[in-house]
Order: sequence, then structure tokens, then C-alpha cells
Amino acid sequence: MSTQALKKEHAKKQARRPAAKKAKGPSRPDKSRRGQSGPEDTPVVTMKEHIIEIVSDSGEGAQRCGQAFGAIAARMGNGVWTAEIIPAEIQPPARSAAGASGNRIRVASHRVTNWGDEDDLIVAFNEQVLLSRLEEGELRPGCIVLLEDKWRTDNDPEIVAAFTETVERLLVDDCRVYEIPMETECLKYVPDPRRGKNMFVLGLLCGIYSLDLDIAREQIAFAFAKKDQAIIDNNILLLEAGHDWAETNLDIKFRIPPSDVSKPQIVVNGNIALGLGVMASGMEVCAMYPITPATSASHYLSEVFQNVGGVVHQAEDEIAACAFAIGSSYAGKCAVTITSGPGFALKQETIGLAVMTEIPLVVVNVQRGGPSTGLPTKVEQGDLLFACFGGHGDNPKVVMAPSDIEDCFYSMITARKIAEAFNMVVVVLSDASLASSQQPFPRPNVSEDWLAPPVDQSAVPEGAMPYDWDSRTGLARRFIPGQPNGMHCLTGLAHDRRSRVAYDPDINQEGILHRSRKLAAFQKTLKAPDVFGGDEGDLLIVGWGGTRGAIEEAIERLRADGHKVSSLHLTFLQPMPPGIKEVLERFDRVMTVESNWSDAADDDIIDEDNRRYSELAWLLRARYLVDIDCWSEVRGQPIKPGAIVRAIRERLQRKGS
Amino acid sequence: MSTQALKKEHAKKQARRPAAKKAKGPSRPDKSRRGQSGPEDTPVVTMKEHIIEIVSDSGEGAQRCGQAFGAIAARMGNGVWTAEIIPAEIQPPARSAAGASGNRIRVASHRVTNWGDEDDLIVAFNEQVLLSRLEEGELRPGCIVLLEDKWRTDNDPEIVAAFTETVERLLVDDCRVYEIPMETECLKYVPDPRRGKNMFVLGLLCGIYSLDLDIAREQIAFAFAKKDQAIIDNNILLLEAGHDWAETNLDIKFRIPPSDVSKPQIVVNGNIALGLGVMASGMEVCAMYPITPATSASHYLSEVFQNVGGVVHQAEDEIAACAFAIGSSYAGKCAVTITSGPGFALKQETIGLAVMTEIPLVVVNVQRGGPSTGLPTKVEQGDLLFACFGGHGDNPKVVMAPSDIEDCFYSMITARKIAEAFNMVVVVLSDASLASSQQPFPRPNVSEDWLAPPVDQSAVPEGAMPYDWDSRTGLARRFIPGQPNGMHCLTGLAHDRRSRVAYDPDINQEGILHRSRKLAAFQKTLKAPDVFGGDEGDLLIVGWGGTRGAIEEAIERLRADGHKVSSLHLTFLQPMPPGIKEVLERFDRVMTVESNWSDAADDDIIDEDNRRYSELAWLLRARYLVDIDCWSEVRGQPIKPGAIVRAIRERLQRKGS
Amino acid sequence: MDKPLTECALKLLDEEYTLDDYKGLVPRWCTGCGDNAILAAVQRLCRDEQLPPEKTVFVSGIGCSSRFPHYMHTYGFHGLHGRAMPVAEGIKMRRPDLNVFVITGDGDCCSIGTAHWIHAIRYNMNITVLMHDNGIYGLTKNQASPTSPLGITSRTTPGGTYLEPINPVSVSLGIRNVSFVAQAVDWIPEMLHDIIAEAFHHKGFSFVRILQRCPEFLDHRFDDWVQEPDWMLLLHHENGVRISPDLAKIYRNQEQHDPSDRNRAREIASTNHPMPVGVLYRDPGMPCYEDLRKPDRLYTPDIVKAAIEEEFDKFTIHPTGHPTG
Amino acid sequence: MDKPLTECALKLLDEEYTLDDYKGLVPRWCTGCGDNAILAAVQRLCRDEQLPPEKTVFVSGIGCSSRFPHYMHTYGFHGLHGRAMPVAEGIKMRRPDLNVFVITGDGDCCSIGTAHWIHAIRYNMNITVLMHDNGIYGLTKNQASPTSPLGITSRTTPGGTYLEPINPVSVSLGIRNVSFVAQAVDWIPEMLHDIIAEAFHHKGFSFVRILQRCPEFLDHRFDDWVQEPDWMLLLHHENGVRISPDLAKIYRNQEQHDPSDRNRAREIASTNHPMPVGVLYRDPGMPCYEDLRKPDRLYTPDIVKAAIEEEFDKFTIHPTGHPTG
Ligand SMILES: Cc1ncc(C[n+]2csc(CCOP(=O)(O)OP(=O)(O)O)c2C)c(N)n1
Ligand SMILES: Cc1ncc(C[n+]2csc(CCOP(=O)(O)OP(=O)(O)O)c2C)c(N)n1
Ligand code: SF4
Ligand code: SF4
Ligand SMILES: [Mg+2]
Ligand SMILES: [Mg+2]
Repeated sequence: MSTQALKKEHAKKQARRPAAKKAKGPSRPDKSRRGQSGPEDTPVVTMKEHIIEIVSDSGEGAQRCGQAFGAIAARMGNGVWTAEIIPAEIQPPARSAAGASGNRIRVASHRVTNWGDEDDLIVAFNEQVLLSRLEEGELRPGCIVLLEDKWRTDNDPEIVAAFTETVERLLVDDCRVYEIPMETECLKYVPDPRRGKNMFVLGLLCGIYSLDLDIAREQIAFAFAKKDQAIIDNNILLLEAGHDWAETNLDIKFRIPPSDVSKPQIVVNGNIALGLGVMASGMEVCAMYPITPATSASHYLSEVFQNVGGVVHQAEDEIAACAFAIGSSYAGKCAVTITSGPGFALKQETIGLAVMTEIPLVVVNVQRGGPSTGLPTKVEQGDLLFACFGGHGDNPKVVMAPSDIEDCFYSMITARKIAEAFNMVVVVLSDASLASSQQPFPRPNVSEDWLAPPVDQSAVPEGAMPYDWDSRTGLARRFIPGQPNGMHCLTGLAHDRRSRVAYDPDINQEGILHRSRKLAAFQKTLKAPDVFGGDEGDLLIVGWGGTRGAIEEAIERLRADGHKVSSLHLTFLQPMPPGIKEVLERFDRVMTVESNWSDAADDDIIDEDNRRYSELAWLLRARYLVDIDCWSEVRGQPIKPGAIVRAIRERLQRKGS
Repeated sequence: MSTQALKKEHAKKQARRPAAKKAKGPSRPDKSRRGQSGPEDTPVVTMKEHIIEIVSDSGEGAQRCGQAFGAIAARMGNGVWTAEIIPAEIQPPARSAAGASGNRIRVASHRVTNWGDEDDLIVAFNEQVLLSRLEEGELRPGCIVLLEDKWRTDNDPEIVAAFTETVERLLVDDCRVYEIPMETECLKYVPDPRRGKNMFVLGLLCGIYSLDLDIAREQIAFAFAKKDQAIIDNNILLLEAGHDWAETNLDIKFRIPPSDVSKPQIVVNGNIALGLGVMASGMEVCAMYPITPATSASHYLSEVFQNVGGVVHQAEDEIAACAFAIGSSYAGKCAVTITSGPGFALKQETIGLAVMTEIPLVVVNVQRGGPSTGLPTKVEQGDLLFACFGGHGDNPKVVMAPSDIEDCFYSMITARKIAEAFNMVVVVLSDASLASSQQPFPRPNVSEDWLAPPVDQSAVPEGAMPYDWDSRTGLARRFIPGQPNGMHCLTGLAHDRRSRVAYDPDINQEGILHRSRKLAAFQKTLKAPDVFGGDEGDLLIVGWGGTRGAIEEAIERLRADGHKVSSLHLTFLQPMPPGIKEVLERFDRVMTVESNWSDAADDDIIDEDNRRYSELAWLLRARYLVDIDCWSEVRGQPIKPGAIVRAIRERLQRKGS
Repeated sequence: MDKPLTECALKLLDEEYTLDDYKGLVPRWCTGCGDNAILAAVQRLCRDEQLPPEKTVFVSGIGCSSRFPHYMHTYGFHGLHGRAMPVAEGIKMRRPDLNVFVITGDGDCCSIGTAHWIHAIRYNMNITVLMHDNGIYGLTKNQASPTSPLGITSRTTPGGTYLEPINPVSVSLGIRNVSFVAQAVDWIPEMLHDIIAEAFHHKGFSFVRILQRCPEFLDHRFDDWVQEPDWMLLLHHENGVRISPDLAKIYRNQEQHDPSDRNRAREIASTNHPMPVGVLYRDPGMPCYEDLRKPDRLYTPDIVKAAIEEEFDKFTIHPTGHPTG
Repeated sequence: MDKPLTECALKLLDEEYTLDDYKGLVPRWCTGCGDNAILAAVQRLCRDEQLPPEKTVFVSGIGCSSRFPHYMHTYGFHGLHGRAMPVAEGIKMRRPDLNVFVITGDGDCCSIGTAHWIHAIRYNMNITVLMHDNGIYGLTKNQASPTSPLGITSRTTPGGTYLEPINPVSVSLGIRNVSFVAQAVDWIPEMLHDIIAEAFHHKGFSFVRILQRCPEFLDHRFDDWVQEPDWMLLLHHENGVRISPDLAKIYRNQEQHDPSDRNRAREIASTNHPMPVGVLYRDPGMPCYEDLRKPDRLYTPDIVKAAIEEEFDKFTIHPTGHPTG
């Protein structure tokens, strides 16, 4: 059937569709929310932003729907942040809480930097996945719920009961529930509604949020570019069906005006951004061993790396991956190895070898919930001190952390440059949230400067030594195999400037000194970070990594309420840039906000002698001797700006009293 | 030949021996030092202590000689500390600096806690090994040198030249040199003087230091207990020959009066003490992979562990060793795994599993010079922060460090108890110096309380849960296989109280909370450590691990000079005991002294924004927010008390000005 | 090493364990996943053998297959990726009274766990290993494993894998101390059960490679063998497994293979066309490490204390005491 | 990948490398240590092959044997215990122009390095591996290794080792992708050199197990074989090494062994009495991983930039712009 023919069919079926349903929910004075007017004349409510979620059983396509919805909004010029809701199991049973899979999309008139607080609207393919979200507190009071209605008439009375119960509960919880005949509607167009329902829902959402259908069609064509035209046509048909259904049957309609962004944007998640960054950095070898949530970066690179002459090597384990990257770096250009916590732990000895021998190396750790196997798919920033102090003996290395999706891209270019300029290991700490979140960022102008220069094979000057450390900076020319006159034996043992094994006390001291000095020399190249908010005040929040957006949003909200709070976000954690102490001193109090463990100060058994602080707090306290407090969560999720606002208010009150 | 017959032979030969040599050296007013009197009437000079070294090519037995000498002095009631001088190579060429092998023995009238400063007397089997010690600054001005004289008449003119040159140089350096016909003398008694010279030297030393020959004979009989009586007899003969030769030919004779120690003492090095401690702790499995300088503990255990029903398992690598120990702990009694830096790095992931699953485990890290393969045989305390912050995610574990040989023994008993009482990982940080140094300590009274109770196989009460954390302490009963009703699946994933995999935010938070809380609960059981010196003053030195003896000696010397300095030594580094802040505050300034890297504050490129502090300094700064300075060395050797004295004087002046 | 033998005995007299007694959580594998069949076979074995659940431990690594212990109602140890074997060795070493099983995957065993696998074979402890070989990384969602067939596409090999797979059976047979190697497939449940039972009864390290279907990520890998019984080769022997008449009708390709013949075992193992199923090798005489190293007696606190005193004696000196000068 | 070919060519025309050109620091092995003979054989090979020192890399782990690279005047990489192979793979992957050798010990390769060893065989990169098998841990002073003979005493096995050793040659032959396996002994320098030369000329992963004497810690281990030429079995073949008439006179136990015969290779390998010496297996047709994965062209910055732009295109959206409301 051609698209045209399909469309006609569609129009015919429209005539037969059931009467529009209105939201069940507490009645309110606000007309649009009570849905008293007929669908056709639903007024458009203009909003600054909305948080929308789509959840289904795993495999039903909610993820794809959510991503497309985010992309369409972005194409229209909206600020967008999409975050994945990842099921705990690979193929969890249908209709189970553990199976909730989907996407949260935050759409706004302004730039969006984080996933926000709770949902304004949620679409669910069954009531169980919805329940799991409700129980995790993800629905704000008054949340609009669009729920597949087929379960109400299921043959299994237990299912019917569960469904009814859930709807009751939602109503009690102050939600506005719309039961939508998704499957019934889809069946009009496709034989297997499990494959297509998501596009119908996409249409619904386009209708509700007044998105441009042409752009939506483009997005579908783009997203399914690798598939048959027939599939694309089918999906567009369902999109239109959903859109029309919403227009006709629903009494809700929003518009979130776009921002003024008009430059081309890249829409990818943090792991793809990392992959793009690796390509753009001129690195040519990525050695890895699969591990969630890092692997998708390698998946992407596996597809495209060869287009820039690169190669992804899946090694037999993480140790081999790191050693392979080191061998490759040693013999030519700096290589990268990508992993997550458990793999990072395994690489400690190998990383130490690179530190000792001064081989440039980029190590990406996409952090996940720990310790041990922990929460493989979940968010945590628990590896900071491990990254800084990992390895036996003195292991000076650079530790940096991207704070948004764009940073993920550029961090690879920066890391490669630092690694090669200083013959150092650079650890890049991303996290599970950045890994899977999407946020448009301006399309970069590719520069030749980003790329690593070709492997230097020029002769080494007679008499030069492989560790001819500059006494001020600790730097020395790296001798690369193939360079005439450069023959020497690199070793992980203590060595002199000729790379000869040496147990002499002075030589050992000298080697450690120069390796440490490189860190100081690098530190001198850093600039003081900017303060977000006011230059001084009652409270300064310090953060690092993927929490930036949430922290800054919290600061904005609090400042709007008149609080004198600001924030400082660090990209370089080791060494730290100059100028931080001065910033800290301009505030009455300082507190870090982090996604890792800290003992609560007011806990019975906890006192100043045994309290375990959050990781950045610990670093700052040690360096600046400022009494830095911390507030942290290990809930396996990105911290919400609202939670930060509450924590700050509470602290302001507690101490302010 | 019987001993008697040998003795007669000996007596005959004595008649033929060459005239006594007198020391070559700067002439001094002091009679005994100028050696003007004839040997026979050499007056005995009484000393409080002496530092004696014996060095030879590797394989010539200087080690054995030194150890025996130390043991004899200890048997006489002297305070003793012996330290090994370990060659850099397995079989280094003869007569090479890299081959210097031997022992330093510090003998005193009081308890000795460290290897001291420079040598008062050194015996060398050739001038090259001597040179290496000279160049490393180990000979104090005026040092007495006893040197094998055979090289002066060697057939190889180069050797003769080297020998003569060295003697010249020693004289210039203010040494008193005695050339001793060691080989010539030994040849009178044995055909191969390479096997026996060391006993002759032992005799020399017994003569010089007025040690009791009967005790010396006993010691030889003891040390060679496993050998033929003929060997013992031969050695005793050589001992006597050396003794007599000294009496007859040397113009030096000292006496170091014994202390009042009369209780039985154990004389072992730190690694044997660890091994004894493991046996006495009731642990029954030691899983390891060979690595210097940890292996000798396992060597000892491999010999005797079966006598207490224990087993040493040499695994295929360190990861397997740690996993094996964990498996064994899980199934019964707490096990121990012993390693050094590189192996400790490899075990990080496995250690994290024990933390997460709350399996008791003792991990011994006998630290060596790092990073990477580093200085395998040399001393460093470079793994403290790694031990505290190792592992991805939140990894609360106990970190403790023995500070002398006796501590090495008791630390195993303590560690096992903590591990089993709190279902925790306990990391014990020893070091290469403790590992190979001997210091007598009072023979312990073996107590049944030290031993682990038998494996509990009683039934689990119906309904009990494997992680039924006590809300105050975080403790829960451990379910051991074999216990009826205890069936559950332990997992390194985040889990609930039933040990079921759980990704729920609250459950994750709850698990981390309780694991962390155990550390706080344990901390509450600790006592504030004692201050050494005065309770308040100008400067407090803080240290940890094997540097205790040197630090306290430095403090004593400085206090004797009227300085208001004291020291604090920490056994528990994580968590730290209560009461430290109060101590720190009673001193004007605080500084740590450590064997690990710290950037010098007065270095051009170093400032407060980038200075890298020593590891304990960093911990103390972060916790107590006190401006703690540090002085450290990474010279691969135990820090000398004199170096600490100099460093402290320098700091007192610098800041005091 | 305290075995409350009375208790076990009581239990045995009192009642029989039923299949349900071995069922833990509801399995969460995909529909059609071969792991389900393996679980069923193992639960049957436990029931048939009446293994006391509290005396039975399933140790696993990380992977889809390694979730197995959660689905048993015995003791379980779901540890780290690749490290199940040394954990199991540590358990067995001091607790020979426990029935120790290892559940591992092809990535867990043949990639990150290779060293432990090879050395576990060498130690030859009395442990039963079930290696779920689906030729893919399931849990991490579709990356190649060392047993992935040449050319298959995965997320890390979108253009197809580059290398021939290793054959875990051949590798095992290359280790001098190997004592039991078998191969099974998830789709012949009867043989699967019988082979696992043989493995369990063998005293020593028994390694069973189980070809396991992963419809989620490597569907159709075994289709040829599943659909074409003649592509299979059933091994039987009085010292191996026997083939029931029903099975014999379907699988006509059979070989009487004496599991003591290592050379023939190697030859059989070297091809998967036909795919051998059965006990390839068994050497009941190979000593077990835990036996070689077991305590020679019960060590009471008194014996232990005496032994420690003896050690102290070795190192004790009796200083002559007080200052003389 | 920039090869200054001109320079090498010039060097070759100008002068010949002599043995001395390959000599680095003075070896510090014990007198009588078999490592010395291996070093001599390798230096001879380099000279015979006129390998440019700057184009040659010796990668090692940690152990006595792993000090080897320091004694060569080429590039050397003396890395971590057990990890030489993945380092060498990383080097070879992007620098096929370099001659890459791996020097490893029995502990380094067969204990902590097992996984890397097995997988290196599988990757089959063009690397020459010399495994110095002294059956003991030398550097750490006398602990048992996986190849230690049963019953020998060491510091960790004072009562004698418990287990039969693994046979590294048999294990290698169990890996499907194996392409070259040989065995040599330090005490027949001529064969040692020839075997290493064969290994070097083989394109692919060539694994040479060299039985090496350690007089310091395992003296007499090979005495029987050293003293009794009839305990040796010399393998020869036109596709392997040939035996010189002089050698043939001493070692009369010989076998013409076709290295393409894997089954026979396995049988030969399975005993050390007689101890086989020669090329056991060779498959010149096995593809090399670095060839399978090499860039298909030279990637200039322009091509790279274009490829990145193409990726950006995939993910670029063009927002409609300015607020409309
Ligand atoms: C140290 C470490 N590296 C990587 C991972 C990620 N990981 C988990 S399971 C797995 C492989 C699973 O494959 P397989 O062993 O074949 O088991 P299957 O899921 O196919 O049953 C990997 C790579 C991990 N958990 N830990
Ligand atoms: C991670 C790690 N574990 C252990 C060691 C200690 N170590 C160094 S060499 C060695 C074994 C040496 O034996 P082998 O490989 O046979 O070499 P050989 O000395 O016999 O030539 C060991 C265990 C180490 N350096 N690093
Ligand atoms: S992904 Fe494959 S192996 Fe894992 S549960 Fe699903 S079918 Fe089984
Ligand atoms: S210890 Fe053994 S292997 Fe090491 S150098 Fe000496 S003889 Fe050679
Ligand atoms: Mg698998
Ligand atoms: Mg060896």
C-alpha cells in the first residue's frame, strides 16, 4: 500500500473511532485541566517547559519514541534533555516493574541542562511500568497520565484488577488519567501493534505539544534511514494517526515556544559524544573490554572508527585492553581505553606502568553505581578518589570530568593533547547519566589542530637520553621505536635518565620528583574556573562531572528566591586549577553536592572524627583547609535540581538559625 | 677431625700468624683510637651503642654473620636491630657495588627501635662492596673499617689498584682502616675460605665487642641446627679463630653493657612475625602469589602452617589468590592474602567484592618502592591513600599499619578479629623494612582467645535475613554454607536484606549506609593514641607504620636538646581513633614524617594550589583542617633518625625565624 | 570442618527433597533461552541426588548465565566476572563437605577468566563446572566472545568477527591434569541431565561445555544442529552416558567412545560437524588438590597452641639479663 | 605509520650490523644460566637478518628472563609481570613495520599471563615469542611455577610440588588458531638458533618454548637430558629445521616430523622422554590479526576531517530557530 493509499484508509477509519475520553481526575477550577471543553476547541496552553516520560515493557519501543520526540523538539529549536530509563533485566517479564524501559524528555523554551524533577506528563504502555515510576516518586502531583486502556478489558481478571487498582491509586495521588485505546487504534493500521504503538504515541505527543508534523516526519525518515521505505511509511502513518487522535479526542494541548537557537546542533548521548571525540582527537586505537555503561561508546566506534583509520580492539580482559593501549601508545600515537568501575579497578597496575614509563594514555571511566558489580546501569560518581589516588606508590596523573554532553566530546581532544604534551596518563571520569543522556550542542568546527601529528620517526640526536627531564617542568622527549639512535629499554622499575634500572636512592628520588613536577607544570597552564551566580555570598556549592546542570539550575532557583548562593564546577580534579581558595573564602559556607556516599553529619554514631565525606569535599578540605560540608545521594539516578534546592534550604536554615 | 683436635691444630697455627696490623688512619689524641698500645693490653672502651655493618658479595655469608652477631648480642641482653642490605641482582658479578649484600646491626644498652644513622664499624669482604656503602653515605666520619687484605696482593693489577685507591679514599674520608688477612687465616682451618670467612668475621666481632664466646657457640649450634655436626664444629672453630685473632692483633675493644631485659625474647624479622601472627590468629588459609618483599612471609608459612592445620595456596595470580581467600572466608573462617604493591593493585576489584558482600578478609600489603615495578626490594610507605580509597564506588574498610616487629605479630590477631567481628576487609600495611629487620620482642603468652572459633554450622533462625543490618552498627549475622535455613545467594550487585539483587534507590542507599556505618561503629571502639614526648609544644610529628622507631628516637634527641617537640604514631589509619584533633591543637605546628612522595614547599614551581602532600598529611588535613606540613623521603631506605632530626631543626628554624 | 552429620541424617530419614526445594527466585532469562533447560537439568540432578540445599553451593561469575545461583534454593555466590573458579576453589579447599558447582559463561570462562579456567583444570578439585556457551556476551548485550563463530556480527564486530573461535573442549584436553571433559547441548535435555550427572559423580574437576541458545542475540546459531539430528554425534560408553532408545531413534549418529582415550577425545572434539555430545574424557585416577592438601587431622585449640609454642621455641632467646657494668 | 624507508636503505648500503651492534648492557644472569645462550642465539639471529636495531622491539614481562631487553641494543619494553603479550600486540597492531619479539618466563607466561598467552595465540599476530622455561620462579627466588616438575621442592613447596606440570606446547596446540609451536633447549645452541630463526621467519604468532637451565634454583633439572643425548628427540623436516651432521652424530634419536601434522605434533609433545626439540607445528596460512584489521589506506588529515564531518552530519539537526510566540 502506498502512503497515499494508507492515508485514505486511515481517514476512513477515523470515522469509526470511539468517542473521545476525558481525563479522570480531581476536578479543578482551571478549565483546561478539568477538560470540560470539547476536544476540538481545546485551547493551547503555553508553557516554559514540561517533563515528559514514556515507559513500556522493554522491547516495546518507548526508548525510540522518546528519543524521536526529543529530537523533534530540538529540531524545532527547543531546549531538550533526554534521559534513558533502563530496565534492570535484559528481557524482564512483561508487565513488571523491573522491566520499565523508556525515556524522559525535558523540553523547554530555554537551554536544558539536566533531567529536571518530576514528570508533568507520562505515557505508559501498561500500568505496571507506570507503577514503578510512581513508586519511585517520579510523578509530580497533578501529573497527566496517558495509559494504554486495553488492560481494563483483558481476559485475565487479575490484570483487570491490577489495572483498575492502579488507576484508582493514581487518582488518589492527584494524577489526571487518560485511558487511551492505543492498541485498538494501532490495529486499524498495522497487524502487530507491539511494533508501532510507539509511533502512535509519538503522534499523540506531537499533537499534545503542538509539534510540527513535517519535522516529525523528517525525524522518522532520519531515524529509520537504514530500514525499508515501507517501514518508514508505516511509521509515519501511525504518527499521523496518533496526532489526529490527540487533536480529536484530548482536551490537553500545550505549546512550549522554542528558544532562539538556530545554529546546527548535534544530538547524541554522552557516549556517542565520547566516540566522536575520540575520532576527532586523532587517537587511532581504542582497546576495551565490554562493560556497562561504557560499552556503547565502543559500539559506536566499532561502527565508524575505521573511517578515520582507527581500530577498536576488544581484548580478552581489561588488563589486556589497557596493556594493548599502552603498547600502541608507546609505538606511536596516544591510545585510549574505555571502561567502567570494575574494569578501572583491574587496570590499576597497568595504569601505573604508563605513569612510571611516561607513556601517554587516555583512560575513560564511565562511572556506574558501586562498589563491586553494584548497579551496572545506574548513575554514581563514586570513583573520584580512586582515580586520584589509585595505584601503589606515587602515581601522578591528570583527572578530569566532563560536565555535559558537549564536554564529553571535547574532553577527548583535550585529554589526548595533555597526555601527549606531558607524556602522562589522563583519566576522564564520565558517568552513566552522561553516557545515555542527549542534549543538543552546537556542531563543532572540525579543526586539524585537534588531530595528533603523525608518528615522529626522526632520528634522536646523538647523546640524548630517553628521560632527559627538564628540571623545571619534568618534561622529556619521548623516544618512539623506529627513531634511529633512540634505542633504549623502557622499564617499570626505577630508572635513571638513560632508562637503566637503578636502585640508587638519589635516582629514585629524582625520577619521582620529575614525574610529580609534570603535574605542577600542567597545573600552571590551568585557569581559575568561573563562579556561577554571585561572586560572594552565604553558601557556595562545589560540584564536578555530570551534576553541573542540576546544581546550576538549583542555584538559579534559589537566587530567584533571593538566596545568596552560588556554585563552582570543576573540570580538572587533579591537579586543581589555581584560584579556588580565593573563591571558597568569599563565601560564608561551602558544601559539595555529589552522587557518592557521605555519612550524614547528624547521624547518631557519626561525629567529626569518623564522618566519611563525599569525595570532592575530601579533596577540597585537604587542599584548602576549609570546613567544607557535603550533601550527597547514592540513589543510582541523576540528582534532581529540586533535591538540591531542598538540601540547600535545609542547610541554610540549620546553620543560619 | 674432632673439635678438640681442630683446636689444637688451631693453636699451633696461631704461632705462625703474621704480626698484628694497626689501623691506618688519622692520628688522634685518644689512645684507643690511635691504636698505639699493643693489642694484648687493649683497653676496653664502654659504649652505649654501636652500629656495625658486614658486607660481602652476595653468597659469601655476610647476611648470616650479621644475623648471628645480632642474635648473640640479643642473647646477652643487648637492645638490637638488624637490617638487611639486599643486593640489587640475584647473582651480581663478584666485587661489584650492585652486589653488596649483608647486614647492619645496631647494638645498644637500651631497646633499639630502628637501624640508626651511619656505621661506627664496618667489615667488608672486598673494597667494592665497601665503596658502595661509602658512596651511599653510610659510613660516619671516623668509622672503623675492617677490610679483607687479600686484594692488595691480587694477581690482577687492576684489582690491586682499585683496592689501594679505595683505602686511600677511606683515609681521606677520615676512616680508620684495618686490613685483615681473613682468607689467609681461614685457609689455616678450611680448604674453601668462601665458606667460612663469615664465621671468622663473627669471631672477630665477638672479640671486638667482648661478646661471650659460649653464647656465640650456642648461637652457631642453633643457627646450623639442620646441618651436620661437622659443619657446626668447623664454624665454631672459625669463630674461635676470629675471636683469638682479634684479641691478639687488634687495638680496638668495646663493651656495650646489656640492658636489663631478662624475659625470653623472640628474634625474627617482620615477615616471620607476620607468619607467626597468622598462625596465632586462627586463620587457616593464606592464598598468595609470590612477590617481593612479601613472599618470605609465605615461605615461612609454607614450612609450618600445616602444623596448625593451615594451608598456603600459591595461586596462578594475585586476583585468583584474593578470590580464593574470599571463597575460603565465605565458607568458614576468615582467610588472609599477602602481597605487595603490584599485587595489591591487581586485587582491587576482588577486595571490593569482599567489601560489598561483607565477607571478612585480611589483606596484607608489604609495601615496596613504587610506582609500577619500582624498587621491589626497597622501602617505601607509598600505598596508604590507595589502601584507603582503592576500589570503585564506596569501599569502607579498615586500614592499619604495624610499627615494629612485635606489631607485625599482633596485627594479624587484631586484623582477623576485626574482620570477623565486623564482616569487613582489613588491610594491613607493612613495609620492606619491617619485613627484613629483626628486633627482639617479648615472647607472647599464647592465648586461646586469639584463635578463630570453629565454623558455626548452627541453623539460622527461621525468617532471619542474610543482611539483617543492625541500624546502629550496620552489623548482621553472617550465613555460612552448611547452616540450615541460611540458603541465599550472595551477590556483588546491589542487594536488599535478603541478598536479592535490587536496583531500587532506597535499597542501594540503605546498603551503602550500613556498610559505611560499620566503620563508624568500629571507630567508636578505638582509643586515642598516646603522644610521645610532651603533651604540648612547638611541633608535633605524626607518623605511621615502620618509621616509628626512627621518629621517636629523633624526638628524644631533640628533646634532650631542649626542643619542645613530640610525636604521635598512628596504628589505625582508617578509621582514625578519636582524640587526634585535640592533640594536634595542642601544638603550634604539625608535620608528618613519611617514606613517600611530597613536593617540597620551597620548590619554584610548587605552591599551595598544586603541592602534593605526603599521604598521611593529606588524610589529616582533610579530616582535621589543620595546616599540616610534611617532610618525606623516597630513598628506598628506612628513614634515619638523624635525617629526621635535621629536617625538624630546619623546619623549626625556618618558621621560627 | 564441623559437620552436623546428625542433622543431615535426620533430614534424610524424615523427608525427601522435592524439585521445589531447589527452586529459588523465578528465572528472568529470555523466552527460549537455553539457560532455562540447564537450570531444569540441575534441579533434577539435585533432587535425584537428594543434595541437602544447605550443603550445596553454586558459584558463578557475571553474565546472564551467572544469574543461575539466584534461581536455586541453595547457597549461592554470584561473584565477579571471570573469577568464579578461584572462589569455588577457596570454598572447596576448606569445605570438602560441600557440593560445589560453578556456573560460568563463554566470556566469563574463556575470555576474562581464561587463566583461572586453565589452572582450575590443573588443580583438579572436586568441583562441577557448567559452562554455558552461547557464543556471545548476553548480559552486556551482544558483543563477540572467544567462542563466537567466525563472521558473526555483534555490537563490537558490526562487520563480523575476525577470528576463528577457540574450542573450549580442545583447550581443556591440552592440560595435562585434565580429569573430566564433556559436551552437552541445551536442546537434548535428557542427555544434558545425564552428562551433568556424570560430571557430578566424577571425583575431580569436571568441565561441561553446554552449547546454549541465545535467541536474543545469537538466534539461529545452532539451528542447523537443532533441526538436523544427523549433524549431532552422540557419544556413549559404559563409562560415559548411555543413550535411551527414544533418543537413539532420533539421533542416529552415534559413537561408542571410551572416555579414557584422550587422543580420540581430541579428534572428536576438533570438529562441530558433527557436533559431539557426551563424555569426551575422564580420568578417575587424577588426584584432587584438596585431598593433596587437606589437614592430616583435626586441629584442636590445644594442638594449635602447642604448635605455636613450638614455633616460638625456635626463635626464642633467653637474654642473660641485667646490666653487668 | 611513517616509515623513513630511505634511512634504513642507506644504512643497509653503508654498513653491516655486527654482533656488537645488538649488545646492550652486560647481562647479569647467574653463571651457567641458560638465558645467556638464548641471548647469544637471538643476537646472532639479529645480525644474520640484519635487523635494524631501531626497528626491532623486545617486549618482556618481569622475571630473570624478562631482563633480556636490557641486554639488547634495540628498543626494549620491560613491562609488567604477565603482560608482555598484550603490550606487544598493541605495538604490532599499529606498527607492522617493527620486528616484535616477546621474552617471557614460565611464571610470566603460564601462570599470571595465562589468559594473554592463550589469546595471543588466537589473535595470531606476527610476533616471535621466546618462553624461557626454567620450571621455577627465578627472580623472586625459588617458588614453584606451573611447569615445575612434580615433587620438586621450592620455597612455597618445601615438601615438594603437588601437581603435575602443564605442558606449554600441548596447551598451545589446543588453541584452534595456533600457527607456530616449537621447542628448543638452551644446551644445543645450534638448534636453538635455527628454531628461533624459523620462528622469526614464520608470519604469525610463533611460540617457542625453550627449556632453560637455572643452576641457582633448579640445578640438575635437565641433567638427564643434557648428559644423555639419547633422551632427546630431534625433529627435522624440510619445513622445519635441519640437523647438521655434527649434531646428528651426537643426537641419534631423530624424527622426520612434518610440522603441518597437528595430531602427530600433539603426540610428540605429550612426552618429555624423549624430549622433542624442533618445530612441532606450523600453519603458514593462518591469517594475522593485524592484517585483518589494518587500515585500508593512508588516512590523511583531510580524509579524517571529512569522515568526522560525515559523522556530524548523521547527528546534526537544524533547529528552526527563533521563538515564534
Ligand atoms: C571486570 C568486569 N568486566 C566486564 C564486565 C561486564 N560484563 C558482565 S557479563 C559480561 C560478559 C557476559 O558474557 P558471558 O560470560 O558469555 O555470559 P552470558 O551473558 O552470555 O551468559 C561482561 C563483559 C564486568 N561485569 N566486570
Ligand atoms: C603483579 C606481580 N606479581 C608478582 C610479581 C613478582 N614476580 C616477579 S618475577 C616473578 C616470577 C618469575 O618467574 P618466571 O616468570 O618463571 O621468570 P624467571 O625469573 O624464572 O625467568 C614474580 C612472581 C610482580 N613483579 N608483579
Ligand atoms: S540475552 Fe541470551 S543468554 Fe541472556 S537471557 Fe536472553 S537469551 Fe539467554
Ligand atoms: S636465578 Fe636462575 S634463571 Fe635467574 S639468572 Fe640465576 S640461573 Fe638464571
Ligand atoms: Mg555468553
Ligand atoms: Mg621461570
